[in-house]
Amino acid sequence: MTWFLEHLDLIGHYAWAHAKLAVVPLLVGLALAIPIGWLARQVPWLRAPLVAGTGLLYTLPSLAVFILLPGLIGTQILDPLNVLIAMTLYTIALLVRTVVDGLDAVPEDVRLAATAMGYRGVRRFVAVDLPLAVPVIAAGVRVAAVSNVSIVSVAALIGVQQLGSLFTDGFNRAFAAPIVVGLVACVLLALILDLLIVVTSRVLTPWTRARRQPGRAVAAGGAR
Amino acid sequence: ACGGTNGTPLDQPTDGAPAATAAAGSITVGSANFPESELLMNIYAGALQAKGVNVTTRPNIGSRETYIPALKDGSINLVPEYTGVLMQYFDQSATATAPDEVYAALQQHVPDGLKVLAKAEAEDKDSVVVTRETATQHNLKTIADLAPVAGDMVLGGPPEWRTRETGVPGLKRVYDLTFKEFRPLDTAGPLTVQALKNGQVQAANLFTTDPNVAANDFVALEDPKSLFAAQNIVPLIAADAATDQVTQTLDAVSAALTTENLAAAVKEVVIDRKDSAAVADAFLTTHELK
Amino acid sequence: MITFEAVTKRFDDGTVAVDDLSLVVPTGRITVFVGPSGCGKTTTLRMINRMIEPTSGRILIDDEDTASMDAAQLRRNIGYVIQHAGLFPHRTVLDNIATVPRLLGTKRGPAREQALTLMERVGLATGLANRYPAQLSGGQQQRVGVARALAADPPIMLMDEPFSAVDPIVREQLQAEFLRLQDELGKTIVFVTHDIDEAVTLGDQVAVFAVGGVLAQMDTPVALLDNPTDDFVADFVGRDRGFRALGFTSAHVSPGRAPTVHLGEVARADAPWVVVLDGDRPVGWVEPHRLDGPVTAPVVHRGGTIARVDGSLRGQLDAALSSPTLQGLLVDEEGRYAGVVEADRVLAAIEAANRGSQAQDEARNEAP
Amino acid sequence: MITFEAVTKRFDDGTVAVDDLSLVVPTGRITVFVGPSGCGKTTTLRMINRMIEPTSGRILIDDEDTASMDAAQLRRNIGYVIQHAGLFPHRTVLDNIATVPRLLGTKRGPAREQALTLMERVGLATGLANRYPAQLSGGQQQRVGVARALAADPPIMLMDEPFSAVDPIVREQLQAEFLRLQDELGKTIVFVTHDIDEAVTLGDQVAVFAVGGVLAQMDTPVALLDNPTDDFVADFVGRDRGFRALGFTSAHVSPGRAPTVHLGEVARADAPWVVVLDGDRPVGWVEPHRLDGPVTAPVVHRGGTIARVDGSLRGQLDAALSSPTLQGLLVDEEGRYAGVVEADRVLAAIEAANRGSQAQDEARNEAP
Amino acid sequence: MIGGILDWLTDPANTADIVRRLVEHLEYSLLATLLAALIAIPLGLWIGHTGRGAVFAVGIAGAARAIPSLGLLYLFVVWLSPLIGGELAFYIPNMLVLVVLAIPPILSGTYAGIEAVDPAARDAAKGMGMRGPQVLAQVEVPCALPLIFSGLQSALLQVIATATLAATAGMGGLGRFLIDGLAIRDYYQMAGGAVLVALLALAVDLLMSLLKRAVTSPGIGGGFGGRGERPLVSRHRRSTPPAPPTRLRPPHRRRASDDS
Ligand SMILES: Nc1ncnc2c1ncn2[C@@H]1O[C@H](COP(=O)(O)OP(=O)(O)OP(=O)(O)O)[C@@H](O)[C@H]1O
Ligand SMILES: Nc1ncnc2c1ncn2[C@@H]1O[C@H](COP(=O)(O)OP(=O)(O)OP(=O)(O)O)[C@@H](O)[C@H]1O
Ligand SMILES: [Mg+2]
Ligand SMILES: [Mg+2]
Repeated sequence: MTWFLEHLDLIGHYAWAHAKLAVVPLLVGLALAIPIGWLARQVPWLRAPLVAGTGLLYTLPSLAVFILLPGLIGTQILDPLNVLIAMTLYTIALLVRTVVDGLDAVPEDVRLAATAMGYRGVRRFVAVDLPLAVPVIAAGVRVAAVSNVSIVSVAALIGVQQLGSLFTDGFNRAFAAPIVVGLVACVLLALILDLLIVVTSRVLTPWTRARRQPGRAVAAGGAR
Repeated sequence: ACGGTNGTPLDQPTDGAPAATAAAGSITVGSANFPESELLMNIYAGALQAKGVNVTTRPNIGSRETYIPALKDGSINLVPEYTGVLMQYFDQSATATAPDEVYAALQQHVPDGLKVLAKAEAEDKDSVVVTRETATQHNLKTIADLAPVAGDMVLGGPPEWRTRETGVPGLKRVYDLTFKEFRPLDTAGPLTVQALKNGQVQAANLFTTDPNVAANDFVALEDPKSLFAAQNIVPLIAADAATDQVTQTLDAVSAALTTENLAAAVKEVVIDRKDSAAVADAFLTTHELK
Repeated sequence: MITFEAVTKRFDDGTVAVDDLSLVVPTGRITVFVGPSGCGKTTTLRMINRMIEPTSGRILIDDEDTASMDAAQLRRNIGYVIQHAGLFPHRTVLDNIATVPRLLGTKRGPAREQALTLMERVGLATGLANRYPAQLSGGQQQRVGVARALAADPPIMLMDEPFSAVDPIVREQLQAEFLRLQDELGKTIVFVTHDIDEAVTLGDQVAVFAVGGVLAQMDTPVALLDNPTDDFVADFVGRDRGFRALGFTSAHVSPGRAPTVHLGEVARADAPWVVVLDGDRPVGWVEPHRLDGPVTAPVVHRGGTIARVDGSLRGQLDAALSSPTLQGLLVDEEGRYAGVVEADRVLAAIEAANRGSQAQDEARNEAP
Repeated sequence: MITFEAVTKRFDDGTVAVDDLSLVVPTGRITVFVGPSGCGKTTTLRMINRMIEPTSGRILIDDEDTASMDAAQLRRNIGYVIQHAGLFPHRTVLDNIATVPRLLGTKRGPAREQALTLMERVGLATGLANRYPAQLSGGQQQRVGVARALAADPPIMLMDEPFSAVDPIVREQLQAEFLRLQDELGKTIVFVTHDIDEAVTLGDQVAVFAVGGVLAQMDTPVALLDNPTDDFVADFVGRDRGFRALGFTSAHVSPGRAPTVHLGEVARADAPWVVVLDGDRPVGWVEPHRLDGPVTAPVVHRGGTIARVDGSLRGQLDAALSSPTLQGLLVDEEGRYAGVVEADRVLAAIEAANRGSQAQDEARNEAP
Repeated sequence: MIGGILDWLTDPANTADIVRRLVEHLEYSLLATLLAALIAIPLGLWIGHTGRGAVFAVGIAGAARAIPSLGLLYLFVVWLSPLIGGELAFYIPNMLVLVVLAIPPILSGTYAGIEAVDPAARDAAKGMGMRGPQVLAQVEVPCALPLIFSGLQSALLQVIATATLAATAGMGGLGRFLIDGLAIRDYYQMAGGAVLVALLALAVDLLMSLLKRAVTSPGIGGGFGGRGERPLVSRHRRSTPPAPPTRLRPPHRRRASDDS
């Protein structure tokens, strides 16, 4: 506890860095996963490779990706961009499937009604499909956010400073306090992100909370 | 990986490119992934900052095999090093062992774009360590004494020891030791200490300044054939970052570093669990380097 | 006018859903497609707004080939209502209804105002405007669906089993409202159902499809019930069709008289059965000889249905049949008691009507 | 016999689903619960096998209080069929049906054999035995549900809208099979529906519930249609009930004669309308004076429904009404042509039947 | 790059090492998943069956997912290793971390599987006189098997990807290649190790899918498409699917790892 109080500054800085490393890729990944997911649904034979392929990305150990990336894309070895890009890849890996599932969950008759009314292409996607997929996509984004917070900490092994640095520091000195603080901070950060996503998705989907007024009788009565 | 509240800036670049080159008056100091290196990094950083240099720190980068490339590609500009191992890193065939010879050889082999500044008197050698029990049982004093028993022993050390000249291959070449197995652990960190205590390994690589050796009553075996060359602390720096001001500052630091005061400082960090930066700061104050 | 010219639809898997179909959907009328499941009704309907493209043949709207029009434009001018309404769950009732006007470029404000007007027109309380579809009952959802399809005031409406998901009572209401609305609007409507009752109730003409996408018969409801062309159609229009067909013939009987008594009064004892009135409305019958005192609600025999004096023969026959005296109770448009009609008089009217239609048939047949 | 004694069910949220209900379900008969949505039918049903426990009151089966029995044991002796059949998706048809016998300890082999017998009994091809529920049509699934409920040969069956998920045609089949089966088995059956047609078709007695879990009327179907106790029930049993009620009265008319012609032959020209026969089966009518040659299928007027000579007055009246001559075609049990019946003769039979039932009523009323 | 990795993978000098690390990796992964299943499946069944503690379970599972495995591993090593001693000193912390990682997917898979069982089937089971445990064993579990398996599958994949961390705590497994490769900057060894992990995950995923198909009744899931009113034998494809579920359950899909 005293260690915690004495290092508030440091923890704050780490948490901020950590949050950036987790959130920026989340947003970029989401922005990329949506068109990829759309494509996967649009072109039937692309679906399996895209969904399974991006899923396989996820089994690549993050440490390896963090380190190998510079060799592949020519960034500097200690460039945090490596971490950002790796995290974006992981986010895409999680979200493509989610986006596809979310789009699958859009009721066929709604899609149909939209087409029948003269919506086409991108406009229908933006006005109808995407909003209706939000609840499923949001669930996936929650998973990705929590997972990102967790994975980012591994970057401490290659000297990228964030909450994970507390783990290596504590470990090097066989000192539990920083590790515990780091763990708690990570969980809190994940929960805060989770909460933000939940709130955002609720704001975006007011209709999901709109339920029939109490009792079938009332609603049925209203029809008469 | 503790930045201090004073001296070491924390604005570690997570969202932009790192200082690619040392612009006038700005420098990035890195460290290896063990506390002493980080402490030295903080000492260098604090000293430079006191002179008005704009300093960024990158602690815990990893092993030499990682941070030297980082130094070359400009991710960092300065890192605390040890003369012996560094010499062997740059020249596998180097044989020098005495401090000045090593330093001279090192200077010769440092590749273009990098340079080493003045070495300190302070030394922190690699050593092969065994428990007091093992030492007594097999009557071990030097590494050479291990020869008859090595075949039954597991050697623990950092992963890079498997291939590094000052690791398994060197022990074989110089002392003709063949261990039953080499077990990769961490860089003289808690895993190594723990594994030695548990008996998972019977001999392990620790540093001579490591306070854990004394704390656990381990025995550091002597190195009569000087496998582990002199290991004076030395700043390894990107040539274009080595301005006069930086050079003078770091030379002053090196002049102040002794094996004893370094060991004491490391103990404060590892055993007393003080912040690396704070200990560095105290060191600088004591030695009037800031 | 929508014209199908030898239209065939064969799906990729080889299913022939519609086979060489030619028919004309007249302007301003309700044409109902009816038939067993899988007979190609939906496919035929969707070819009109090109949600499905025909494999061969042409579909013309007012003599213009739909294949030459822009599909999305075409669709914006055709209202489309489906079974579960297909409402957008993420939009309020108002925004659902305003969808097509917005697509066509109407500003948000005017589109919404217009939507409000439409809500009233289809019988939705405007208080529901800001609800989401999930907050509505099935019947309300269907009304929104209809309002949405009407929003751009399209000349053509396609309706695919729009009322099949609601319960029978709400369904009857929706049908009645739908007919009233059509009276006002006079759209060209194609309506799909698999319920023959709904088909004959709503349709100006009814097309019966057989499995395989073949048009078995297309006729007015009366003709269909009277004279199915083959066993398939006869089977499909089903039992009770004699009775059902009466629904299309208005009565020309003059109401007869029967003794009456008001609730609370004492009935004359000289008649075996007396009509009970509540104010000027008929309630049922009582047998005076079984009563001791004045007539009260619980003793009234309510077996009888009540028919309009200017209603269909069907209603009058049922009223007569369901009455304990075989005399049906008749009321005027305001529901006031108008007299009674005996079953055999209804029967005579039926016979007369039959003769009339046969005479017409004859005339028609001999004309050319 | 199942007896409800002042049973009330109030749910945790305060909803009173069943209010002070007392009724008797007679042994060996079909009792139908009918009423609008949410009126407590399901709740009442489920209290019988204690899926729901009453808040107050008692439910007795053959005078034994169910509350004193072990719930699981009780349920094993009561068959239960629900709307979507509730089949176990992971078990084959055979294993679904064998579930309760297996629960009761029957060996796998005999249980399966018995299940096969049951499949035939409910009209399922035994070839379906190893299919999974997802591979069956809705109607087939319902049959499996019924077979499963019958498997342990329970004396009591509870059926909660078992046929509501299938389309009208399959539904009629299922109803017919169900009645045939019940004739064989004579179970005590409680059947829930919200369809009054189904209720009067299937029920030996019908209990009409009003919202709030109140029993509005319990009577035989005829009595219910003839004489609803109040406006709610009258409304609920609905229009056409005069006609529907005729379904319960068998005809006592003797078939009349009409000129006939066989397909392929030339009709006598002296009658305006002639009955067309295909072998010994009636097909429809033709007008000889409009024909040039022999009678062929396409020229036959098929308007008329066909009634059984020993059938209900409803069928006969409809046959008469739907015929172009107002003469209904009659057939015997084997579907052979038996003669015709005129609408006014059916009407006379109705009148006679009415007088008969009134005489009975009178007799009943004067007896005590 | 690819060539280098292939060379490393096929170098006979590495074969023995690769086999050994693979076996170790599998051992850690399977054991951890098994232990997690022993805890999470009964708990999930109980929660799903009784409906009690669902909020608790979802909360715990969510929070557990947020714990970085690296930190947890270090903490366990620092705390527990001195107390344990011997070879287990590193083994147990490693195992604990992997078990903590594997529990949430298995728990939520099991719970969601039971919860998703068609209420009509459950109702029918009760209605025919099955008692609680019978309903669970004869109806709920068989119907939930696909989701339970998905949970296991997802847990196993996460564990396989994360078991690489064992190497940072002095253990073996394929993570050795990453850590050792990193230490000496041998990219090919690192990449080779990463590829091996991915291949192992792929193989295990495939096996699990086969196993899932083998143990679940053909009546459920994939086999014939949806259940219910639609006669699937008639191949009558309807254009409108049944109304969507009113409540969208958080998607229950594979999540390979939190850390790796
Ligand atoms: N996309 C498709 N691909 C292949 N076959 C199809 C497709 N859509 C419909 N069909 C088939 O075409 C036939 C006609 O289908 P359609 O939906 O038009 O029937 P329907 O009359 O509307 O039936 P329902 O009353 O069940 O709605 C059916 O046999 C159906 O299986
Ligand atoms: N578990 C419950 N908790 C609270 N209220 C309930 C519960 N189950 C049913 N109800 C309420 O009890 C009333 C009767 O419900 P019940 O299901 O018996 O009606 P029903 O006649 O079967 O209707 P339906 O025809 O729609 O099946 C309804 O108002 C219903 O909302
Ligand atoms: Mg259709
Ligand atoms: Mg119910």
